[in-house]
Amino acid sequence: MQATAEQIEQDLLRPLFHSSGKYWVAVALATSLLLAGVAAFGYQLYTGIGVWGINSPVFWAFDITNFVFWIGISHAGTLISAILRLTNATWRRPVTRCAEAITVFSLLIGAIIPLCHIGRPWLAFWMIPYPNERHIWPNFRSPLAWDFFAISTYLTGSTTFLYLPTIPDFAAVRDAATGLRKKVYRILALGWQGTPRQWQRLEVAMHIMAVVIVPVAVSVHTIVSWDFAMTLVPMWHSSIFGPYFVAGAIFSGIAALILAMALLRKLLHLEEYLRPIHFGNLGKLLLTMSLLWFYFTFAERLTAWYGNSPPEMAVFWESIRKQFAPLFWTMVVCNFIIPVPILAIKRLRTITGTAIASAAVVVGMWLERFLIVVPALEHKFLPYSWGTYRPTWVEDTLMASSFGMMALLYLLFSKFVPMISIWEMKVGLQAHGGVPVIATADRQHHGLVLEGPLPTDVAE
Amino acid sequence: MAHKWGMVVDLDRCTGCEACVVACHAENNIPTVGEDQAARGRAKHWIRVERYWEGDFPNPKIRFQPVLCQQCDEAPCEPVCPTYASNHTPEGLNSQVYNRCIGTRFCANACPYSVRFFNFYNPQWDMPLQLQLNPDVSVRSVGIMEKCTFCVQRIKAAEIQAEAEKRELKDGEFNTACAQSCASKALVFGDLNDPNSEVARLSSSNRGTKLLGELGTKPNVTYLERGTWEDASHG
Amino acid sequence: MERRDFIKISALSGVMATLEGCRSAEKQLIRFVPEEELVPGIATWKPSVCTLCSAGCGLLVRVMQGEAEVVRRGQQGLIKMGLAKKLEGNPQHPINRGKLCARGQAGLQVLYHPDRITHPIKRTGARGSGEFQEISWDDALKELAAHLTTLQTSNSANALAFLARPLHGQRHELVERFLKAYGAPPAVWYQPFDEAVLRQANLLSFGHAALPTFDLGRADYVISFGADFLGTWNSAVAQSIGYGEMRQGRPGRRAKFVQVESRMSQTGANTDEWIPCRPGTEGALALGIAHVILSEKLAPQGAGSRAGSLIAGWSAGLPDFTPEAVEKQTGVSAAVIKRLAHELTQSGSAVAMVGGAPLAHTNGLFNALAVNALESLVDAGRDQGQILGFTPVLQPAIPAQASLASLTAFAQSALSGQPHAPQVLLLYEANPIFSAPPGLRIREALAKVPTIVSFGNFIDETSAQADLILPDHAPLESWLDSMPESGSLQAVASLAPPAVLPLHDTRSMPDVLLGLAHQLGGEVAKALPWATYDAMLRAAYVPLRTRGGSVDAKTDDDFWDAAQTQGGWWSTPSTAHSPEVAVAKHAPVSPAAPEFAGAAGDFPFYFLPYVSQSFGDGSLAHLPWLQELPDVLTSAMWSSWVEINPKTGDRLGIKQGDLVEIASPQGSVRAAAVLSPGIAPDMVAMPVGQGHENFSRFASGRGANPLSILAPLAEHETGSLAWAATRVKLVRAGGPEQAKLVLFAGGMSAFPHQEERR
Amino acid sequence: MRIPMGWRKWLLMILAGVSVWALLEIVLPRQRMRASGPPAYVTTGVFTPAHPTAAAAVKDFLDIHPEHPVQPIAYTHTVHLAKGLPCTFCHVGVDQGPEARIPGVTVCMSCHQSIATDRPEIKKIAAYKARGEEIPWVRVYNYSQSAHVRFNHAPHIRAGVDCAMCHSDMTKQTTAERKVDLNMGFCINCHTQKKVSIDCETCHY
Repeated sequence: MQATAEQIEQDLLRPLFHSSGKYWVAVALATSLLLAGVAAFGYQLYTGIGVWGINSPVFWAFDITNFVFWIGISHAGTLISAILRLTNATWRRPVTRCAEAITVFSLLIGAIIPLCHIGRPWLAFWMIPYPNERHIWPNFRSPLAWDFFAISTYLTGSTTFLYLPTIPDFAAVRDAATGLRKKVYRILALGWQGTPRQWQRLEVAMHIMAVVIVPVAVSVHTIVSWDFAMTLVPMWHSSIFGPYFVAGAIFSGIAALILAMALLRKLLHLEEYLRPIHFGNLGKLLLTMSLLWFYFTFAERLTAWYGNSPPEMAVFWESIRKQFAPLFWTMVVCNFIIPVPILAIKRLRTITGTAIASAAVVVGMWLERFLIVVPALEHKFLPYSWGTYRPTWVEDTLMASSFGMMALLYLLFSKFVPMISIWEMKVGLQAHGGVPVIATADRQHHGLVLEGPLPTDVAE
Repeated sequence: MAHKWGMVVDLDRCTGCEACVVACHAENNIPTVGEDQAARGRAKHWIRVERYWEGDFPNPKIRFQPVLCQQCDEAPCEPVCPTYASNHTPEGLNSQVYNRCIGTRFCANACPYSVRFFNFYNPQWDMPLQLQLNPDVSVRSVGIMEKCTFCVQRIKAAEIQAEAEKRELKDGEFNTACAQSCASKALVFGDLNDPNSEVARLSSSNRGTKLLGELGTKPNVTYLERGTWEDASHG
Repeated sequence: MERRDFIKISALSGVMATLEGCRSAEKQLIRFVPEEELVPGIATWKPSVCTLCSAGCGLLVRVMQGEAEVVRRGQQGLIKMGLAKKLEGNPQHPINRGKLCARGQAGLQVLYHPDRITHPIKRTGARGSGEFQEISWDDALKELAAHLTTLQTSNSANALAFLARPLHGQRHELVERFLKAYGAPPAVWYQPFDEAVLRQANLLSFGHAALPTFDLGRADYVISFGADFLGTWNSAVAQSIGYGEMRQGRPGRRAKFVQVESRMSQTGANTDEWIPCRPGTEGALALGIAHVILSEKLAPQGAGSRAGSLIAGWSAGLPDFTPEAVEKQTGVSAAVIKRLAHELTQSGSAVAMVGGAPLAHTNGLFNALAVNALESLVDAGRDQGQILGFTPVLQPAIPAQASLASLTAFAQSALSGQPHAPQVLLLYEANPIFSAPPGLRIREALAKVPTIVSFGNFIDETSAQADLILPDHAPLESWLDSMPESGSLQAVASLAPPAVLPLHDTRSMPDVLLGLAHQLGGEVAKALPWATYDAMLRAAYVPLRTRGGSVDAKTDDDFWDAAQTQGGWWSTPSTAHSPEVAVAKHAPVSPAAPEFAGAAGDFPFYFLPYVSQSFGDGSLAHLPWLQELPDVLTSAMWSSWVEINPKTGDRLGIKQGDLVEIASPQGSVRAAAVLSPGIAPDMVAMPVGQGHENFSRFASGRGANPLSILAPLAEHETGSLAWAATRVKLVRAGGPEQAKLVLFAGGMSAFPHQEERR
Repeated sequence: MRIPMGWRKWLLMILAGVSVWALLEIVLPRQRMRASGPPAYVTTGVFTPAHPTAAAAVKDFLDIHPEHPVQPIAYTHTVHLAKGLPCTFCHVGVDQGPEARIPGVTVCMSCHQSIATDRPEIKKIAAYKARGEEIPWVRVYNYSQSAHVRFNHAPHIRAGVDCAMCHSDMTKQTTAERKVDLNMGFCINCHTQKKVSIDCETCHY
């Protein structure tokens, strides 16, 4: 038993102390992508946002597509891990932290994009309500103002939610590390000693957060959907958008999570911990969401088609039959035709299988957001003022760099924090009388309640 | 009683001469963006004459339809602006407050009439063309949304003058640049709250319709449908 | 510098603060003492006259104080001066009554155009190389004077030629006097779209060698044969005002408007009924209608007999023009012809007008006379009085001489040296290299002229050939006057002093000529005794005082001042009367079929180059406002295009925006295709104006010039250019990417027009 | 426990270097390019509302402007006002419309033809006049172009707003100083007190 606890600790701390050459190459690539984006933004700031492909009437395009996309991805972690915690699916243990990390980082990116997309970014602080002698406040009727508050709330929440269960692990690293590292992690560990009281508090805090974060997550993407639904624009003005976006968000979120796990598994040699069963279970979730997504898309399109109002039909045919047909049908293939069989057939629901399905879904969901934003704007009410949109290299670069930023943050995170919660693994282990049961849902064990203090060697 | 500025567009009088378009450019410092930008769909015309074909040769029909900001009472552009740059004035205008605009472009997307224009770059005039600029109107810089203002500078000037002379504004004492230049009087501008004003009288015409009225934006611009020879009493 | 470079950061914030080091070196200019005392921020409205077309509208110029970069005493600096900010119509002016067209308003940019010639220049490189150097006015004038004196002394005064576009009022008078006194042949007044045919026709039919004036406000029925009277033809603003009245100006009364043409013009787009008719057969159609009216006795006995008597077979009731016969010729169904005849005669008051393409055929005069005959048949003798009228003539009307004839004569004499080769050519605002059919070989002709002196204030294709350029003021900087020949039933003499001080080192052409006359002395000086142009104007205008009218003044001085502040003088409507000119009896013209250049076999399409709504005959293509003004029918900006019927497009595999090549026997042009249901399948149309080789940064090298493939065909009787008489063939020459068609209506670039219906 | 670095360190440093260089490449060359912003004194042949330099942009953003610019002539408001000259004597137009004229050499010389002609400063003015040049006064009060304010003096004068309200007491100044900071708060306060419109479009259009 001690041996296995040691084993876990060693395996999971290894990435913090030893990194492969592969890892550094990955970091380098991610960094260069990010810097390319920074350069492109500098150029845009300097020359004017006209270096983008946007025009009238297509005032939003890649920018908002990516914004919605990343906010969507952010629904992987916190939401899922919260649900898994509440339903205490014990197989969650190796999964939760990767998931919560994704949330925090993609939210960060999602929050940065709008700053880059507005015409005068240096005035973005006007979104913040602060008292001033001009008696001017943000316009609280604007969905963009709602976005601002929703996203900042969610970001705070999910950061806390990520931090809390990491405290014991910071403590573990503190104890393992020396020198400067030790100092840093001592601060991060907030003096964690693993006393029953602390465990008690942690457990309660976790439980509260888990309960609170779920509605926040749901509200955030609903509000994002309202950026569209609150306008009169054909094919935007739809009451289905709230749930549609939330479903899509979770859908893309899970896909992103599976991809991230698959990569980490390879990069950090966590084959022991991230087992097929995890991918299998997440795969089942993904399958459900895929079906749900299809249902929503079908419902949305059907109502538009059946209603047959000319402005909506213009956009409708544009996306499924004319200019955007290739993208539209690619989206359907990526989000439905590919994942469903793979995930439905047990034999195919392997790690590779789910990874492939997830990759498809991530692409498909990006396309979905693009197809919501652009065709509608290209074909508003007065045909005389219709337009067309082509992205420029600046937009492409910014988009690429958003992925670069995600990769970089994630890689660095994995360098400083154990990507799998050490203590939770130990709990899982200890809960089964020494038999390392990591991947089977157990019926006897209930939540995080711990029988007695942890073995001293873990606590110190 | 407060003014409520409105306009009537008589589609039966409009000849599509586009004098209004140039008048607007001259009055409101609207930059010409040049061929490349125009090709990318960034030409700025606060007022445009849309035209729609009906039927084919030998019986084609054309409808001209001048479209400018409808100055809606229930303007979709207003609530969506996070900084109040787009808001409603007591005199019923959708004002665009340039200095408050941070350029989210949400208003332009929300506008069903596509009459809002964005400064993708800083405007520019080859010297000495800048000498034509109207000092009564701001030159908008990069990242700012702009649109038809019903020539608010003329409204303000007239109101200040009337106030100085301690009198009420008279109907037709001033005019928007487009209406001023319209030879066939297809564009009539005035105070809808003044029951005797020409615009008030015309907007209650039985030919009157609102552009995309079904959207419930409550425009202050009224369109008068084309008449036909047959229904008018002739011979 | 390319556009992108201009665009600067208003963007960068905090981050960049450190970069102050590399800021641009700003050159601080000296300031000059203002030459006029103005209150800053206060606008004053000064009267002026629009000289961009022959309509002669009255202007009000909004002048405000501003700071301009100028050259004074050979030094560059800034000065506070009155600057023209906007052009509007003069509400008192009887022609445009406070209104102004798009082109007129854009005239402001002529004043501030970045490519104006700012000082006299002398050619250094080869002809047309565009290499000039700056010289002083004194030297320039000396040189010009030298040329003229040498001609005089060598008794070859007749070797002086003056080539200009038709001028207004006293400028025309001044030039003619100068040439006459000098002993030179009369000036060559050239513009591609002249109205010689119509003037001649009106002279014969009505006794007025002038363009007609229509009181459309009273009309109940208007039938127009090809006249773009709401866009570019005749006095468009005045006619638009009337149009508005006739549509909705009279409660319960709405006139019907019928347009006969084969390509839907901006005017045609406003019709109640649009009737496509085979090009050149409009006259026949008019006579077909007349036939029905005469045979069914729908009009009072003897109506229109005067104008009718000019048509062979009128008295006999036009036996050759039965609706069925006319249907064969024109393609307009007999039923329609009959109906039109009835509608025309049943409605309260009706008017028929003709203009544009129908007159630009070899049988133009016949078409004009035919429509005139119909006009007087349906319009004359109505109890409300005639819709057609003529502006009382104040000065001898512009002789109904055709531009093309005189230009051809000039070219011939230059090329052949017979009867006498021009030695010195004075050039003013005419651009025949661009606007004359290539058959005239103007370029070669000019190459043969030893000395060319231009007064133009822009370099264009023709003035690029000049040896010496003495730039004129912009109109707003000069004394302006005009005596319009149509547009009002009052006699009108527009007049305005300069609205603003000159921006550059330019001089007004009339003053230069007067100075020259003084220098030359002798006959010339006698003929032109005035020191400055305003003195000459005063001499011409003061006599009007005795005629009463709009200016009520005791003394000549008062009259002169009042006329200036009012923007001119005009007679009161009551005093309006226009005596008919007695004309020798003209033999009845017998129906003539139009002839075309190019065999129908090889060149299957009629070619219609039409006056552009934005650029007129092309002389306004240098104004950015007009370049970016979306054409109202196609929404095209910054480009030229070819209008093709969608069926034709399908047949030849041509799609919206494709590059097409149009070839005539004279040559070929390439432009983007625009599929338009408003044009006959056997016709292609193209707007005039683009396709300049060398005409300011905004127009140079843009699009194609349809005039460059016209055959030098002339109207038979008057000899004016038959610009609608060329046939062409049409092939697809490339895809949209080569064509570069810029459309404002996004809905149209991607889709055929059907998509736009809603 | 140290992280093994070696060649990776160098790889990272090079990458960082390259990217920084790329950023500067985009920004710097245009810095050196000649620019023109209002007032259009720069003769590049193009007029744009953009700031000529990044520094200018930042200054504008932070509302940094000279409080007491140096003037070509050491004019003293104190003296002239003490002599009882009304403001409108020189600043014509202030009660008629938006702008107040900044008097030129002609106005000055209309009196100083005869008065105090021996003073050095007056001699300077006379010299300007002789050269046919205008005095290049430096503007003291102005709105940033990006404020998009259309201020109109006349209504304020008519409403009896004292000049000193916005321009401080000129009788205590030689050449004008920007004593009052004319920011939007300043305007709003007065407008709210005086119960006049604080609707945005009262000033911004």
